Amino acid sequence: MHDEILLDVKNLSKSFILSRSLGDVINGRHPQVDAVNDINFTLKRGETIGVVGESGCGKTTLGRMLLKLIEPTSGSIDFGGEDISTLDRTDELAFRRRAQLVFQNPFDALNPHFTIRRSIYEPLVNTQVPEEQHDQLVADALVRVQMDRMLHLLDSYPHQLSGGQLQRVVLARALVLKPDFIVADEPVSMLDVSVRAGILNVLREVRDTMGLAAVFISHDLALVRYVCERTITMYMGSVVEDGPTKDVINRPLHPYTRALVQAVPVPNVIQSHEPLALTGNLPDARNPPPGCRFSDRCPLAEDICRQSRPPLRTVEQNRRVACFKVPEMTAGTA
Amino acid sequence: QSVSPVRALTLYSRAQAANPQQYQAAELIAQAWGDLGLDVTVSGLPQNQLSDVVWYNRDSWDVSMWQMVGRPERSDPDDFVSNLFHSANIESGYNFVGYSNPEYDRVAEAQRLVVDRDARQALIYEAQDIVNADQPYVFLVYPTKSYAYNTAVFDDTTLVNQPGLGIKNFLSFIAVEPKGDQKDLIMNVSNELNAINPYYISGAGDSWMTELIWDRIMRIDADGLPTPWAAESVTWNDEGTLATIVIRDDLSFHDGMPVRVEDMIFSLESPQRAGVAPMYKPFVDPIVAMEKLDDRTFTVELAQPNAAFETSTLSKVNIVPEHIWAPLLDALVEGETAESVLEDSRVGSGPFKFDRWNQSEVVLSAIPDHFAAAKVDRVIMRVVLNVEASLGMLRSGELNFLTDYTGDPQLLKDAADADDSIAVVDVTDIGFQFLGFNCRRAPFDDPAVRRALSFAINRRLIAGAAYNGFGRPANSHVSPALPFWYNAATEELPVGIDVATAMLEDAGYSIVDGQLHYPAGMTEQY
Amino acid sequence: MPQAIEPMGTASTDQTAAALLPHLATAPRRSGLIAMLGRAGNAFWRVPRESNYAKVGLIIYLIFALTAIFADQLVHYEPLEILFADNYQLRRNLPPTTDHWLGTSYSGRDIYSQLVMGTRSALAVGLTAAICVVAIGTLVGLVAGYFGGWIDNLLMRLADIALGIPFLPFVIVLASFMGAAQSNVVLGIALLLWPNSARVIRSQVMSLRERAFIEAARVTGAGKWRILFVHIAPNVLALSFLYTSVAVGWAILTEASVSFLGFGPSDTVSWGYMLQDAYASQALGRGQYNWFIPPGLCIVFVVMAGFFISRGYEEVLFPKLKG
Amino acid sequence: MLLSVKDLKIQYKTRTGIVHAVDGISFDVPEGKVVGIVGESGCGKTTAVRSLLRVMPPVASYAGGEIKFDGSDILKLSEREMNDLRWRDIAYIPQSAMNALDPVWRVGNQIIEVLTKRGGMKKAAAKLRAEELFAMVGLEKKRLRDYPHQFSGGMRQRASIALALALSPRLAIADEPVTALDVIIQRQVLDTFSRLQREFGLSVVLVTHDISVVAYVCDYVVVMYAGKIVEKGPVKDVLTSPSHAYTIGLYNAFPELSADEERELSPIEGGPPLLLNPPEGCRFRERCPFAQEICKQEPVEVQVGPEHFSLCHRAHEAAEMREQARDPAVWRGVVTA
Amino acid sequence: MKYVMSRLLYAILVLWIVGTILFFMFRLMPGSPLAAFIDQTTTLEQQQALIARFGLDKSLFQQYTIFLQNALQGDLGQSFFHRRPVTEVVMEALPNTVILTLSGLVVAYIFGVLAGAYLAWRRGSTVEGIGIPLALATRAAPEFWLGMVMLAFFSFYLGWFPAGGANSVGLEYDSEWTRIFSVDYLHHLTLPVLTLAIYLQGLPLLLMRSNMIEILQEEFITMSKMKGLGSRTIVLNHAARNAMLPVATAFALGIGSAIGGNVVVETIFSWPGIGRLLVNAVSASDYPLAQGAFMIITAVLVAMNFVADMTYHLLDPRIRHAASN
Ligand SMILES: Nc1ncnc2c1ncn2[C@@H]1O[C@H](COP(=O)(O)OP(=O)(O)OP(=O)(O)O)[C@@H](O)[C@H]1O
Ligand SMILES: Nc1ncnc2c1ncn2[C@@H]1O[C@H](COP(=O)(O)OP(=O)(O)OP(=O)(O)O)[C@@H](O)[C@H]1O
Ligand SMILES: [Mg+2]
Ligand SMILES: [Mg+2]
Ligand code: NI
Repeated sequence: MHDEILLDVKNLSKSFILSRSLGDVINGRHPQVDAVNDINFTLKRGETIGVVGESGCGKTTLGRMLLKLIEPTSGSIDFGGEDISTLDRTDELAFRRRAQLVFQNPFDALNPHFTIRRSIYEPLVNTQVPEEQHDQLVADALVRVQMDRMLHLLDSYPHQLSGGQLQRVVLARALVLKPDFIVADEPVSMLDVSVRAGILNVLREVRDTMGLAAVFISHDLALVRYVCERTITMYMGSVVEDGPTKDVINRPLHPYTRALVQAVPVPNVIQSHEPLALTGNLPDARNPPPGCRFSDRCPLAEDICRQSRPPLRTVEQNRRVACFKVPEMTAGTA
Repeated sequence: QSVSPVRALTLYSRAQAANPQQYQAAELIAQAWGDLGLDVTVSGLPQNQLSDVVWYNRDSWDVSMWQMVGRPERSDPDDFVSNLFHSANIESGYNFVGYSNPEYDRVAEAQRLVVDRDARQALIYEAQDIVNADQPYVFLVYPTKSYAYNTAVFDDTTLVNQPGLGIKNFLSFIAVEPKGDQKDLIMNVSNELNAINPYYISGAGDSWMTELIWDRIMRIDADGLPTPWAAESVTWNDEGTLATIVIRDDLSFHDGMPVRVEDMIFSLESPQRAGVAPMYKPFVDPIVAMEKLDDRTFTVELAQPNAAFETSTLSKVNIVPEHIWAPLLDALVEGETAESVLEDSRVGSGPFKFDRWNQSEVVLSAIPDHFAAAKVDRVIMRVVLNVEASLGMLRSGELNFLTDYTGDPQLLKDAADADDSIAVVDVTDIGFQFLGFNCRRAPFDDPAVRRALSFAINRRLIAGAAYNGFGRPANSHVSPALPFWYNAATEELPVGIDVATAMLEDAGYSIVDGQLHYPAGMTEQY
Repeated sequence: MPQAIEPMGTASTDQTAAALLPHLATAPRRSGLIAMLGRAGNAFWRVPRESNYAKVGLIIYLIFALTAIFADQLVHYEPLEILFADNYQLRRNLPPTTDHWLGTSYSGRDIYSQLVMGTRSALAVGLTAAICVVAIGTLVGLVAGYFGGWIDNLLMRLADIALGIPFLPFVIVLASFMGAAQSNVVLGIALLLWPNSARVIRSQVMSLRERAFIEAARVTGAGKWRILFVHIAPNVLALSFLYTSVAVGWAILTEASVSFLGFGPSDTVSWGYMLQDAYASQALGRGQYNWFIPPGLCIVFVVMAGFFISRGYEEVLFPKLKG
Repeated sequence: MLLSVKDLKIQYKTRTGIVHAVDGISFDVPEGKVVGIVGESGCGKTTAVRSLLRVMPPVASYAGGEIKFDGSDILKLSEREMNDLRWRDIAYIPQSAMNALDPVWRVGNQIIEVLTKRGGMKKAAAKLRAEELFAMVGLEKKRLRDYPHQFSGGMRQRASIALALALSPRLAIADEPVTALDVIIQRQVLDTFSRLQREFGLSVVLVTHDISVVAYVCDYVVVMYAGKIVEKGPVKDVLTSPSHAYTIGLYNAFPELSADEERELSPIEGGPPLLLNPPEGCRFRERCPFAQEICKQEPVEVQVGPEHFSLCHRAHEAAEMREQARDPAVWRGVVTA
Repeated sequence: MKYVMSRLLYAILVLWIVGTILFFMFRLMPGSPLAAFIDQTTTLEQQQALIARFGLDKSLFQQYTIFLQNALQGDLGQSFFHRRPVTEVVMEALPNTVILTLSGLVVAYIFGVLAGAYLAWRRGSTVEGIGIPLALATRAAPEFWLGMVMLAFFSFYLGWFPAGGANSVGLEYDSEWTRIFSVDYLHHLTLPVLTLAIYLQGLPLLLMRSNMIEILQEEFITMSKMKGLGSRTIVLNHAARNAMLPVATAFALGIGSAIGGNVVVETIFSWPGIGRLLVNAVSASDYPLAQGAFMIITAVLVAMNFVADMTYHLLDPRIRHAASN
């Protein structure tokens, strides 16, 4: 099951044209943000992949492109062998059934004017699933998200539910179409620690039992570690590291990933307080530094880093990294 | 035998806002005619739309309210008698109702040529009788005009009350004497002024200004008859076709230039030119020739005797300075008239000279060495659009001469009763309010119908209810304000729905199911 | 072309799911519109219960609405009928009596009857104009806000232009050009007043458009019209209502002003007409407070009621402003 | 003891009734230490810390207790005395720095305002001090001229720390200062706290719902649940041997980064009770897998170690509970509603 | 820069569109356009001549191009009634209207902002309980009625103020400036300005109040309290300053309704301004004048909007730095 490629992302980029301020106009600038910059990766059927990175590095933008919610500036996304940018309305419906989204903020993800029931049935109506199947599918989804004991909530409105319950509803709505693929954009960051675990467990279980492929976006490596097999690190729109989660966390190769891992606090009294191997602030996304975009904060940066962009190279089996300072993979390790 | 019904009628009137009395009268008439089986709707229109319908599309309307206003030159009956009902004026002249009666035409033409006053009186009476019989108009009232002034400011014995015009007249403005420190005569006008131009009669208050700034050869005297003014004498030959005019030697224009015979001739001659002063042209049309005899004398020759010439021409035409106007008139382009020429100096030779005019007032100041120098220092005409405000300003002393009061006369009376320093003077107008039938259209082409409809209207009711008692029931185009010419016999009119119904039935009309029907065989052609 | 989805789950979950089925089937299903209307109704009644402003406003409206409906029963005379006393006199300028509750006008008409009849035209103008304004405004706001881009640009420039035209003068010119009729006043109001509500609704839509639940509708395959009218529109309905109640006031005020200036129809009695009549007939100077105060107060009350209601709704439904 | 809170009770009057947001809490803040307050959303953390400055919405009121700051009872001070104490002695760092800075004032001017109005400084001196403060929190001084909206989230948070330090207060109260930030900036901000505490002997009350943050910077921790303090003590004691079922649960629900074994997380099912009518007895009872009959009685604070207290009837069995709680199955199906 | 340009372009566009609409509207109006111009005694030939003179015999399109050409040169045609260039007539009235509008707006906004801030501060008190309904009531009162009541009371009954006009009778001034700054002018200006201001103050008052209330709940206000700043500093330096920003936008919108309001206020108080000119011109079918007056009113509105817009742009740093075009 893990061999078939479900999603193939090639040279994907997205730039947002920003509106110009008075100063921009005077100086003749046309500011734009390269939110996602030339990304390549593949996702196999049933694989879960975590995308980590600092705020603003383009995670959400990537996720939304994968679901055809925004059009890429360039590059292509093949889903199940088909380029999703060329879908017609029927094909798009078919795509929508197979690819779903779980939202960061459950309090906002449900139409406040719809009952929970209506929200869960809505995808079935929208994608024209025959009506006799609806109940069955909904029942399945409710069981999956462990809401089978909360049926009385179905006729409530979103504002009457707690965050944890809402996020289950959001999950149920995403799963009701039995998709092959979901994007979960920080699905637990708005939730209390006590209920977080519940959602994470459901995600893990669904991953295992439904063979669902997933892109799990977070800036918390601990969460990614709990849910994903593979992890991609992004920095300013580009992938800087890609590899199996465990390896990435235990042995980060890119200096940025290293800082990221180091920065995650742990609920443990004994932990290192050594200073972060990272200086400065995130550069202005409108004029990123030339060369490696991390070069101005990188403790290891050398001249070459400031001059040219490091390509994303495969350095070990299943591991890719975009850094000049990481030694080339030795042939033998393959 | 089947008879066909009279169509539903629209009775046009000025909009209620603009002329509530007229509108009210129209509604009363509509109510009364309803009892005769006519379906009448009153439609109040703004001035321009009303004149568009009634004046410029003469075939298209049925009945309309209208009015003729009194002006000094109308103190001779000729203007109304010759113009209103003469068939020559049906197409584009004053006879907009399309009344045509050869007998009337004959009388109207004849009265002009008769210089003898008693003989002419008989003809004028006859004209009134014909109109009374044919009822092309339903005369409603001669409005009573009310003027008020401040007795604390003015010596009331010095005011001149002229028949048909009241105390608002040229002579008053000259003669009135201030009692105290307030030496300005401040009067009001209820409309926006649109021009102060010696070649233009706008119908608004500005003609009062024109009259003060520009002298005339003759002026209407307190008895309503013309008397020499800028002329020392006006003498006629026996046929009444040649006038010899000797001008005063003490006249000069406000810019210092003397008033010459040439100016007089120019003033009478220039309106004759095509397209210069359309409003004055009819007044000077009777003149066939003029000749300067010496520096103070000239002659005016008419084709035929004209009884009204002194009143409507010599007392009417402004004496303008040739040195200012001749070049202006020469520069007129095609289609342009002297009416629209902006001549800012407004130099005349009258007892007042033009000072300034802004949006809200016109100021004239007296010329002390004019032969008829005014007693006041200035005459100020203030535009006060709001009646209420004009009354308020009279009370507060901001106005001391209420010359244009369009509101409820009772309120003015009350104000005078409450305030000793306010005196009110009423006068019956030379002009009148009426309803015009379109005599071109059935059933109004039938004098019997017109008569019946006229008799159905209770004029006393109209005067009381629409004009609040400030109007005198009318039945002639010559006002009782001109007692010598007024034919009192026309007052005897039968009144009442019964009379009217009977008359209609006599003429073959019938009321079926509450609706008026034509006599058998006649049908609606509209 | 419906496409089936195979249910596929593990045996154990299937069992649990099967147990759920009857519960799903018996519960009320997707009664979307009815539920929504029910909710809207609830909100409608909730507001006057929670806000005194809305309560007072609704009561005032109710009184005027009843007056308008039963106007024919309430009047004593035809509002435009000229009343006569004996001896050729009008019953003019009478002070209030048992026969003429508010006295008579200068032209001998019963003021009370005019006041009652005026309610009708006020409400007619107010409601039709408000509905036109808000309908246009809502539609434009929805479309501009949701589609953005050149459509938005175009519509908003149009709105700018409409806002750049002086309102009352325009209605006056329109009324005198198209003829003095209330429908033309309504037209003028509709043509120029929609941008206010359109702008607010547009910005609301623009923020709704970015909300996650709209994105959710997109990922679950909803088409753009469905999103616009099923998901977004109900969320701006309250706002539209708010604007309707304000617009009623504007329309009535405008109609009154136009009539007052003498550009209104002379055969329809409205409060503006009454005030114009009073003003032109020197009621002020005569001190006929019984004539020019009541119509003014009626206008104040109706318009104020609209403001009160909108305020109440704002307080309860958009509690950010709650005072 | 710099700050000592005793049996503090705060209520909100609402349409539906009285919300007992803070229901008799007591804790101490020693000089120069960082005290963390953790707890689920809505358990009263913000209410508690804001009351320390006596700045509360009009609907809130003190229903009892005392707050002693350096020996004087804050609740007994006149408004004038209180204003004098505010910011000079106790400063505040808000959760969302965006809303905490006036959007129409330059950031620098907001700092200068405090320095001149409250610190009695001349404008020029205040300007220098502001630059100093910015340097202290690692911001460039040219950014003093910027408006808040021109700052990124992390910079804003640092700016509000600079603002808080303006008058060199003795106690800083920070309400979730890092919740909205991502890990790297969070780490930088936390490091700034630690540094200031070390260098200036600043005491800090730090509100968070993330125990790992507590573990990283705090000396003491106070665990709140539904308006009450359920456990408090030195960080290392509480984290190594949590003695309240809720603390244990929180700990188990938390994913760890470095742990080698694949531990399944256990959620605490259900949600915290409404504070409108809090249940009798232990408030955690309904979600607690270890609840017994006794838990229906009002629990009393038990000392389980030096400076370590727990509000659990079964605190003495804590070691046992910790052991059982490792099994996720224990936590499942506790709440049936 | 570009922003200023685009706003200017927009202003010109609005004027052009308004001009076009008006042009066609007046040409299609019922009644002869010359009815007001042609005296009842003029002959048909004279009428023809006049029609030719005003270019009314040309095709509508030709007339339109001529109109545009002239308008570009500031020539709005000849008033039928006044027999003078429209521009001249309108420009005489313009200062009065601008002064009336601006004074009304300024009085209204100063009062509204202060009262709104006060009501927000005294939230929940009886003052508020009376203040808000009162503010709503003044917004609901038709200006002309308000004007009527003011006139009846202050002028007719008390006699404190003149019943209309802009200057007392017969006074003469050296220049327009001395006229405008004379006590007499002020005396005449008071009632109309008061009427306009009473009508206009409701909007800023309510807006200011709700903004203030909203702002007073903002975290940064709470923070200011925590900083131990005095309540005066908080209200003035922080709350009021923030709350006033939307009021500035409302000011721009208020201009529109103020100018509309002018029409009736000027009519009631016989104020020699453009509004009254327009009403008179429309009723007299003096369409070049009506058209010109309307254009100038529009221009004033657009210009004032433009200024208000620019001010707002400079006032709010968020807007100043963020996207504006
Ligand atoms: N619609 C948009 N218009 C302009 N810029 C945008 C837009 N959406 C995102 N951006 C910019 O693109 C960049 C990437 O944003 P994105 O939301 O994808 O980041 P993220 O990694 O999801 O951040 P976070 O962790 O805060 O959610 C940011 O600089 C953001 O400001
Ligand atoms: N202004 C208020 N009016 C009424 N109730 C309030 C108000 N503010 C807070 N509450 C209630 O008081 C309780 C405690 O709120 P508080 O904000 O102190 O919690 P918190 O622990 O800070 O939560 P969070 O982690 O979400 O910030 C909650 O139940 C909340 O609903
Ligand atoms: Mg994101
Ligand atoms: Mg909080
Ligand atoms: Ni700009």
